[in-house]
Amino acid sequence: MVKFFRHIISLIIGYFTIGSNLIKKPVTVFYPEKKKEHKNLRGKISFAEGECKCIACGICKSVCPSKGTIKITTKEDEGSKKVLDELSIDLSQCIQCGNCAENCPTKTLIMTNDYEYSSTDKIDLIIRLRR
Amino acid sequence: MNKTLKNTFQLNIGPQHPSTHGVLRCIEELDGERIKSLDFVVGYLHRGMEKMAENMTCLQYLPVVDRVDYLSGFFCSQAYLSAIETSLNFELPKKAQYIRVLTMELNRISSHLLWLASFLMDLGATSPYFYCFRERESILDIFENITGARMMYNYYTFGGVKSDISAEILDKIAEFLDEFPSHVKEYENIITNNPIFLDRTKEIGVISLKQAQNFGLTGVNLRASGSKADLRKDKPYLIYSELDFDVPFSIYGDAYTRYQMRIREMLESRKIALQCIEWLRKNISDDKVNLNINSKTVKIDEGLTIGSVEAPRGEIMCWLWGNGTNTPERVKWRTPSFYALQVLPEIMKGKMYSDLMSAFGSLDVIMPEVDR
Amino acid sequence: MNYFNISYFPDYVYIPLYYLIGFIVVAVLMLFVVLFLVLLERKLLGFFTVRVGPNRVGFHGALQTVADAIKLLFKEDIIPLKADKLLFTLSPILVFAPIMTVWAYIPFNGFFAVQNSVVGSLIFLSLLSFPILGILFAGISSANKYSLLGSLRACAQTLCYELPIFISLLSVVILSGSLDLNDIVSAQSINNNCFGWFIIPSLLGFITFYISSVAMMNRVPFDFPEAESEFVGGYHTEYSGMKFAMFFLAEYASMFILCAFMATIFLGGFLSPFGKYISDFLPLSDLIKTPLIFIEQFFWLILKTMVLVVAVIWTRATLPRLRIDRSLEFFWKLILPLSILNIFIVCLIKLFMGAR
Amino acid sequence: MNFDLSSNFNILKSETLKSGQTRFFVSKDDIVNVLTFLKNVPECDFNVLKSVSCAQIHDNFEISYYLYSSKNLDEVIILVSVPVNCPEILSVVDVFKSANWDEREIYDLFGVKFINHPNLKRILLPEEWQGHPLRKDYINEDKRLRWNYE
Repeated sequence: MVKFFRHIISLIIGYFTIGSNLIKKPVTVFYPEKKKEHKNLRGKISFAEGECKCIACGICKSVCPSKGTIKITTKEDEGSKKVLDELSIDLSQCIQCGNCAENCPTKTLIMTNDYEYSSTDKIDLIIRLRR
Repeated sequence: MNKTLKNTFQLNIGPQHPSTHGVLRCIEELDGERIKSLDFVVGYLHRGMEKMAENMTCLQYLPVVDRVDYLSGFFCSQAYLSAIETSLNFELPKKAQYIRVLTMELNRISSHLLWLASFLMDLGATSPYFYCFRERESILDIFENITGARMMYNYYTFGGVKSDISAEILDKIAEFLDEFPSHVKEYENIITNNPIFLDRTKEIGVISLKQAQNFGLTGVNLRASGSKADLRKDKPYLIYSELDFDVPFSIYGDAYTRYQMRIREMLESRKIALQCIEWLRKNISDDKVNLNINSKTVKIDEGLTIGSVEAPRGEIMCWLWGNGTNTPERVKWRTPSFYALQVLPEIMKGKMYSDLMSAFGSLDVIMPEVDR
Repeated sequence: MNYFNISYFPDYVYIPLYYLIGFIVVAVLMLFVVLFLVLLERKLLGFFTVRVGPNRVGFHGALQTVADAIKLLFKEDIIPLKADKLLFTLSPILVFAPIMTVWAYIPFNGFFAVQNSVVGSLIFLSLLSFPILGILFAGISSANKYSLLGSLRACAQTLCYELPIFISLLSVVILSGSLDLNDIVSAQSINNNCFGWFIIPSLLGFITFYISSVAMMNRVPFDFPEAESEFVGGYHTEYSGMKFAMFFLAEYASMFILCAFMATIFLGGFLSPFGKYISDFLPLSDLIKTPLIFIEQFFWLILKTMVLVVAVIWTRATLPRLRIDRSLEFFWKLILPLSILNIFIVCLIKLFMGAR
Repeated sequence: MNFDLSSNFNILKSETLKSGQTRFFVSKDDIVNVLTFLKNVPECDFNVLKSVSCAQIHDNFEISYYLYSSKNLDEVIILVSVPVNCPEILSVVDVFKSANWDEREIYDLFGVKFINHPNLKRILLPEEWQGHPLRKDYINEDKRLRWNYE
């Protein structure tokens, strides 16, 4: 019989702990109106402002785990020096791991806090950096 | 006539089913409510982790490693990196080791919380699901401030960790850990001696010690059946030898004890994390967090090294065959859920059909680890 | 000039018409109540689990269930290939119709009940055991292993909760002396305050009735027919569109009606706990006072049912699901003996009190 | 390591790895008796087979069995090498039940046939998959793959 009453008491405690949550403030964040502010989020890749400092070394291409996301095309400059023509990153393939942004010698690739970059067309997801 | 008429009833808990954690197909012979035989079909989530490692360099493979077991990303990268670090015999700086242990123990709490949420949802109690996720959300916010990502961290590198933990993040972690026991008490009030929960989990899915060892179980599933095997105590890696914590174990081996073990293990991890925070607060000044090796030119020399770590679900082992270049010859992942799933057909013969849900839930099996 | 008693039609036209109008009024009222009930449950479950519940459609989610109903109306109504067409379409009707008709028997206030019959409570409970037939047909006809197992479990469970319900109703009938719901309610208004209610003498009967009615509504501790973790959707896995809406509304309607019935037989249906009504004190003439009292009586009945509905939702938030054989054991070994014990207690009380 | 394996079986080579386990190189056909010996002999008592793994090193498969004894916290790895052209080896399922799925996975990804294994079928890949992916000479000619149609 004692076990029977212990069960009843534990049921009542269970009811009241659930009931006590009625008074607590709900924790839901109403997403589109109020957004959580992110200070240190590895979000969308973008290029540093100002003059393009990229030297087309290809380190970011060799370090990226998902192959084929970063494509670099170079062209001949007047002193037959290899110079960057165009650097394109396919954001639909990028897994936001941050390898390229860390190992870029001239810090042209940076990780912003933006994570809502969906688009209806795959072409918009390819960002380009021209010389 | 009755030879053709099989009086069993073949039920197919298909890949799309609410209570298989991930994608798993289970073909069952049911005789009324009793399970006659059970057969698992796995491989729906096979991403070819081991083939990927063979044509990626060590640095490229680092972000992929978090995805072997996406609920405990830190543990998989620690297993992979300890394999590389022992083969190149790096000596990690003290602060990097403390940060690694702190993040791993927080990850253990968040993975156990998610297990508790889905285990109770399988049994029908819907409301503790949201309390567990409220706690898990605060842990993931802490991870986002430290590493920049919520689940795919890519925070460990070859000589330590990528960035330091600032003082106010340490305060935030300490504040979370202080109010954590009151939350655990809240779950205990609702569940632990709730008669219906006791009915559903006592003496269900009992695994004897001999069976557990014969099937290669590790982690909480083994410790609930009576053995004290914990990698953090038997083969202490990183700085576990300096921390004092005890390993909960018991002898009954049924679903209820596994539930109790995981609750106590969460509280143990909280004790470890508090000690790490206290040490980190003492020497906040020294900022040597990694050996800043040029991680692009890390070469693994010949031969086999094994890195193993005590993950929330058991022991994750990473076998690494090097061949002198910076791409490994072969990487093999030994993951605990692969063996936990083998036990189920053995222990569920002749049991009720709804016991399968609670036994399967209590073993904490998730499919990315099984299929790799 | 008695203008009224010229009857343009013969008698057999007026009698069915009277019942038909009453039934339509109650049915439309019930649809609104069920819509509100679904919203109440989702909001309450939300607040129990520290979140907010639906709050996008309408003011704080007020139109959420209306939106759901409209969505279900326009959804395609799929009938599986191997399903038995006749049974498949028949079962939602079989589940929904008895619950709609049962509304007629509850006395809303002193004056108005759509259907006053001498054996009101007996008809009420026997009509409420009709939907099990619909659930069984739904399970068998929809050619899906999950729903077959789900409906078989529902039938196994029926046997064990029908008996305690009728026995606890018997204890109330012993106290009140008649099967008619109006007499039961008036029997409870003897020393016209809340101590005259039947919950005091047969408290055990109230508990067993509450538990077995939770099982009759297929609510959480015993919700085997659609246990989503074992059988994906139970008996209504294959249903979609309007048929699923019928099952869905039937479940919530049966919840509300059973709580209303519990309120009438145990908590003194439309009697106010303080015996007197506010409209007694208003200095109004008698002609206006009686309708005001009737409205207030209706308010008291709804309040009591709402309290019981919140209690049922609260059990859904806390308790996990029982295993099927443990729940059968629980009913046969615990609830049935308790209700029989309750009969003895009630008889002893009736013997000693004797004053009634 | 308080036991001497070399007295009963001819050990071709034994070395210790950087991560602390000792590895014994044993010939292919007496793998089952080595494992039963290690399991039943009281003083070594390796009662847990933690993992069976396989790697293709210079055209033969090295299959290693990671044994762990829960009593005296001891680890040992038994290594067996199998030629690529005729990959046949005895299955150890009746000694350790945990090897069941491991061996099925090695059969699935490498093509090593385990004799008298209860149900040797593919475990991770679909039944009708051609070839064994983890072999070095594996080429996937599936037309839908990106690099096949470029």
